[in-house]
Amino acid sequence: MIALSDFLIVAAILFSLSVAGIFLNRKNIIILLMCIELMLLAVNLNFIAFSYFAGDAAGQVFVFFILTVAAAEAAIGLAILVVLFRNLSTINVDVLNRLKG
Amino acid sequence: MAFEVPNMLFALPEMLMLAMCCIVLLVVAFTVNRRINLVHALSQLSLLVTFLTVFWMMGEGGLTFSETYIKDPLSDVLKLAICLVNMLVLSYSYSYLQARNLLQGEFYVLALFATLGMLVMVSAHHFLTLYLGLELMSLCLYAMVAMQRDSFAATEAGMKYFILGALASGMLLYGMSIIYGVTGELGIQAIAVALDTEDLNQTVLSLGIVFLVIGIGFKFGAVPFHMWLPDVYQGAPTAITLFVASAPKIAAFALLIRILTEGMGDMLSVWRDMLIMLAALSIILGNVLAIAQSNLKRMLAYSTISHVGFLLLGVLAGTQAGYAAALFYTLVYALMTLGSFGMILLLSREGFEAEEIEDFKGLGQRHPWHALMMLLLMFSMAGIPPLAGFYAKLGVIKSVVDVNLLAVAIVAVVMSVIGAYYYLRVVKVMFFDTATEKPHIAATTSMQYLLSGNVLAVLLLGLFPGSLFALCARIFS
Amino acid sequence: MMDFPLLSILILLPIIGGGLLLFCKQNHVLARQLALVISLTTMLLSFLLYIGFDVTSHEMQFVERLSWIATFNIEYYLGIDGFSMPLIILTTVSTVLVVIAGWQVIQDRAAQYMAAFLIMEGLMLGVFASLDAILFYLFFEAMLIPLFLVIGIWGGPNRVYATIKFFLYTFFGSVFLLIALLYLQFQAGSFTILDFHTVSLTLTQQIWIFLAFLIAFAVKIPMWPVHTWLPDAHVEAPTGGSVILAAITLKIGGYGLLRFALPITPDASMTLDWLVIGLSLIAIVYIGFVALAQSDLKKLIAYSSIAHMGFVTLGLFIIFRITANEAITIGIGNGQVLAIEGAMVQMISHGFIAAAMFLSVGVLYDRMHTREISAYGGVANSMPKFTALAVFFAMANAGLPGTSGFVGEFMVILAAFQANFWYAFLAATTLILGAAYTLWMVKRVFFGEIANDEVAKLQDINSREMLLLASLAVIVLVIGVWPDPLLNVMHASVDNLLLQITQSKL
Amino acid sequence: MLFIIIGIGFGVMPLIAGFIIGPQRPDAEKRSSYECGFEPFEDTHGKFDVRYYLVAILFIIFDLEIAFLFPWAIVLDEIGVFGLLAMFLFLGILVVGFIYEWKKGALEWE
Amino acid sequence: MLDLLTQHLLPNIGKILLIIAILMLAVAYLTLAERKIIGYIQMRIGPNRVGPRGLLQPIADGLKLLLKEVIVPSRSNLYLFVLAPVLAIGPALAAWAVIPFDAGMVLADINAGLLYVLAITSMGVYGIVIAGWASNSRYAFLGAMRSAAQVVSYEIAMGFALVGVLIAAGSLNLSEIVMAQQGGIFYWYWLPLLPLFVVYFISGVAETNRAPFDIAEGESEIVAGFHVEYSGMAFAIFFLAEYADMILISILAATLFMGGWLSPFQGIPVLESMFSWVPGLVWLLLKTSFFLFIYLWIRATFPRYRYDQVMRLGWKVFIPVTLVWLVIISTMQVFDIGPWFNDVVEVTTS
Repeated sequence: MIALSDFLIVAAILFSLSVAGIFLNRKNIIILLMCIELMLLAVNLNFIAFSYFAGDAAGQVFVFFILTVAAAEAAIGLAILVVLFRNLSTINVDVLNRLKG
Repeated sequence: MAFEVPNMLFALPEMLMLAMCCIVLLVVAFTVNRRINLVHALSQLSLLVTFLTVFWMMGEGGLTFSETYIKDPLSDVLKLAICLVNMLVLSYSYSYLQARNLLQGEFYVLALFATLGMLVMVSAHHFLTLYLGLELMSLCLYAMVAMQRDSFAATEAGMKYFILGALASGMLLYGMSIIYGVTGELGIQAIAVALDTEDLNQTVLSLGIVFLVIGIGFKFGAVPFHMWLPDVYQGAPTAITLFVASAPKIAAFALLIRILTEGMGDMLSVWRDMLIMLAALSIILGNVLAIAQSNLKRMLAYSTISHVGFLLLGVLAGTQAGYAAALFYTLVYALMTLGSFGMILLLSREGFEAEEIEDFKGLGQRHPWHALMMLLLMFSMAGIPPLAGFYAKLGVIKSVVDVNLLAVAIVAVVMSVIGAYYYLRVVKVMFFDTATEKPHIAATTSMQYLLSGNVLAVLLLGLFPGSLFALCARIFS
Repeated sequence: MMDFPLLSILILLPIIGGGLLLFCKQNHVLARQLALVISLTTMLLSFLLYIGFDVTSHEMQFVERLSWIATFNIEYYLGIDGFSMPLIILTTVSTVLVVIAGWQVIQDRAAQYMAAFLIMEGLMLGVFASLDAILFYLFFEAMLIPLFLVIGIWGGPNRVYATIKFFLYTFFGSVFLLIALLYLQFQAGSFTILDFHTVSLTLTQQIWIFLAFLIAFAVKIPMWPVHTWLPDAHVEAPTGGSVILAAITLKIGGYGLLRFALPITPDASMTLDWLVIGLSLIAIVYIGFVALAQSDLKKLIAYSSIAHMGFVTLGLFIIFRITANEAITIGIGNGQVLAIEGAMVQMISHGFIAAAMFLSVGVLYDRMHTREISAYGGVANSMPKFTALAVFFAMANAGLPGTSGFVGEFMVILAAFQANFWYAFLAATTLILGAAYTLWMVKRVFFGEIANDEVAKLQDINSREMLLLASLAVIVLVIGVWPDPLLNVMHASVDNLLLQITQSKL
Repeated sequence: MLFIIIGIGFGVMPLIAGFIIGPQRPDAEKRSSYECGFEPFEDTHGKFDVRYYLVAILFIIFDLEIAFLFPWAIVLDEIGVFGLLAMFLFLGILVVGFIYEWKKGALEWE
Repeated sequence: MLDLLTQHLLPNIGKILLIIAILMLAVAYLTLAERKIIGYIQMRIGPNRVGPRGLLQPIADGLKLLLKEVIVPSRSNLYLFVLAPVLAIGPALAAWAVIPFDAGMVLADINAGLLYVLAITSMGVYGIVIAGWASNSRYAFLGAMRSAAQVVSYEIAMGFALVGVLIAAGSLNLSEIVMAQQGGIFYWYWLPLLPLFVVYFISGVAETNRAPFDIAEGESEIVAGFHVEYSGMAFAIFFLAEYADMILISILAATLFMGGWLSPFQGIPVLESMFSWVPGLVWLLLKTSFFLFIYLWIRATFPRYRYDQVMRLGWKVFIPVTLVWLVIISTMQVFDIGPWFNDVVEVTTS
């Protein structure tokens, strides 16, 4: 069947993708938010895989909480995005450059 | 599955805080904004009550809630500090926020919830509680930074803070998941036991620690994970910068201690090298970049980065004395930050942000007393005796010297000389340049008294640091 | 020894008094009077100290010892010996002079000016009296703050550059001191300086520690090539600032070498004495020439200070060479004692002479608002009394026999002869160079034709200035002809120090 | 799980069938999106009322609360009074938030 | 591998196709029933031309739609435009996997059945939103936003209602939930959970965007909602999905609150034995039909809600009601109040 390492590799790939996405993405803030979600999902996958293979429920409970927090996080992120959009009328990442030094 | 009722008493301060949070939330919901004084008073009251509760309950401690929660001297002291600092923050912020029409109930609600998050974080003894506390705090902070909705800078800062903060959480979580995978445990104590007794895969464990350190580095704003910090400090309204800059650092310290030293204490050799790198880079880059700043808030942000580097020095020493020194540094840092941002708040008035260094021009003539206060703060930050900042630096440098990391110590002290330059620049502007205008000070008298008290505390701690040092040392013995 | 905490009072009185002065805000008269009272009281107390001082003992006296930061074993540990005693007197006397000197000149924020000097006085006394390394460091650094402000606020047009340079130089030096102290504590187990003296260290350790000390104190003294902050600071500082800077802060460097470098790292000092001696000789000769080229009065005195301080370091480090050449002995007493005492006397005497010189320049500057030598000429005609005193000080600065300047230099040169003829020869060139730049300056400023109308209109010194300069002249003269009271105080300590140094720690 | 695949397949097939069997005679008028008689003049993916967004956020929050209630509900018998009170506390906090958003007008339309 | 295919995969595929086929048929005739019933309620006879009494009408409708052109608007996003109907129908069908038709008569007897249903059905909202978005039409977009908001709003109330069922049953397995309701009509959960039951069903109506909550496709306001741009088979799929959802909601209501396949006369001496020959499936279908009828009945009776009223009902009435009732029944459950919660029923199915 599917081994623990397979899960971990998938999670690691997802995680790397999301991190790469955050750092490389220069176009759209929404994509940034999505990357963050993806990152958390990778973590969740890790937790579930470990918890399943170790037969310990704690990891799954953790996932529950991560999901909740991720939702709250998304809510706040989108709220900030909306506010930013009102100020800027765009969600390009490049425009986030007024603060520099 | 029998559930034993946990010892609730250990979490009494948090529960009170939570209750007060809810009450304040309801008050905010049911009153119009004109009753903001009531909200302010209630918020202060909740902090005070929490403070007193923690104080009253000091002493006995232990684990509770299935070992996810701890009450120990460290948590007590940090909680006291957090409550105190936040009380001061709220007092300082009042007029500033009022003048900018930001004095809304939501500010207080967010501040209280963030405080709650910090309290939880400080007492957390399990990855889950740690994470929840951290996020409760962080989410509130993101929202607070972006609260000034019509300000471009504030919203941009909020966005950056959010993205990098979330990234940090992700890193931290990934690290936690790996640690969980290797040890099979999530509780800090259980992990420590597992590391101690079991033969675990060191490579994977190290990988996990890398991610944990990156996550913590992000939250602290240590180089190279500092990108958000200057922008947030500069972009957010000063009162909120003050909030973000002070108490959360205390909580972050708890995060660091709980994860790295209490949980991963056995892996000191692994994380020490990473911390050395972070600390050295932070100290160097923070100090060097601060020189180039003309915005005081931004300068203080870079100075914060360097302070973070110093703070890490104490932790990476890996000794009890080192942790104690780092704790001392954290507390003193919070006090100094409070003071310096408090000064910016004090001098700001409606339609005018005193956040450029130039804005302090000639303060020595306009308001000698306030200039003197600022002077003491700047010298304290630079680490000149007899101010508290000196002992903070002394402690951490001593602890690295004691473990024979002389090179690190030398980098640190040399950089602190460079650091002295930009602090001196502020002093220079205040005293050596002549004022162009002579604006009045809009802040309330009570705030001025509080601020003076704050600065005098920095001075007093500089003269008699013994007891606080002793306290810090006792916590880690 | 005494239950009465005289040293603490000596330190705290000016600091607290200075703090109180800050509240005098606009009341300049009250501030001045209060400052004078405080500084005079402090001076009298320091005399009391002198009277109570037991010259026969090398032990620390007037010891006060309290636990301060128990966690790190840092103590509030005060005490003085023969090295600190004269410097304390120097400090208290100089402060009185500074207060009087600033009586009328400083109109802008006078209270704060006085407060800064009083606080500084307390801190300097602390430096000389502390026997705990951290306490020492604390005073050592804290002193920078008031001095920084004094130069920065009341200084000349280029003050910002000068103060920041001054601050960063000294701060840079002192952080190495801190590292060294921490390392020593790690080795010795306490922060007490006396424990540092006895801790055993390998040569490598000693060399590193020594270098750290050297950086810290060389900046302070200052030695070539880290001296460049001093002329800038002197030029920009107000008269009082220059006086304190020249009279006392420079001495802290020498005191530091005596208190730390020599006894703690004797072997490293011996190994590296060529370095210090070399630098000292460069300072004496090269800086002497540089002084010749100065057109600014204060700069000239500043460079001459550097040259004179070269004697101090020379005297301190030449002792190792003397041991090597025991065969040649000339004149009074043991050559090593001569060298160290010479250095001490040089410090004290330079303290008074440099103070007097700066005060003299201050007198001129207050009237003419320029320090350019070329702007003066024939001052003797309009200010005869002042000229008499100033010329006397200039002679003392050049090392005229009968003045204190002669005693110190002569003792060091004598000792140098015991080490090596060429050291002595090079050191002796200072007598010629010093005479050259001082007298040339005197000639250009005081004698000759009256240069311009402004010089002609000069008022001679008033009684206050007279009092200042005359009292200094008396001191210079007394030390010059009768240095025994000064030497007696330090004999015991010098002997003890030599005992320590000559015993290898290896 | 197979069901999901087949369910989706069942969605795809008639669609393909529709494409194949149905006539394909596109013309500009037919292919333009529906408007009340005039040409569409801008991309409609622009702004929309922030309240929709608000609903989405509230939904996420409440949906997750429900997710927490699920396991609790199942083991309620085993965790007893303590579990009950814990969840009441949880719901209490939820209600506080709910009251807040109600009072703040997040639930008002028009 | 082959074994797996023949032993496991093929029979299951067969069952699935059977369920879908029946379902499609049901949908087809539900449309006819709808038109007929509403027709009768409105004193007219409804479709009666195609076949005897219009019985072939649905077939004709289907064929017509099949033969129509699927118009893809020129400015739409083709992939999303095509994806949307698939996403709409997929979940609507997939949820059926866990519905127990009779004791042991269930395709996948998984433990988290209810969770599965909830998860799958909430995916339906993607179809709606994507359809609205992909069409790139003002009306479609607005309709999609509206119905999405409405669907998710009511999903919460529905979720709370389901939590009530869970508290009562102590299981997520739909079969076990049914078994827990043994004991006759008064032991079914509609009684103790009456408010939740009502909320559930009304939410179900709102979830499926049916009248009177069909503002999303209110012809007078926004033409036809999110699928205004769809035609031919693409429209047919949305149509199918909507009706499949209706049936799903009804059958779930029957399962969760009305004792599923259990006979209503259990525990009543005479009637129990009298009706014991009736298979459980029939009971279930009867109950389902009853709910479907109510669906139609409501549509014929009530005027359409205004949008703000819809949202208000969902958030300000249903959620508080369900919350309060949750507190009540969880207390009852813990302290064993009432006849419903005394014991955890032993379930025989494995």
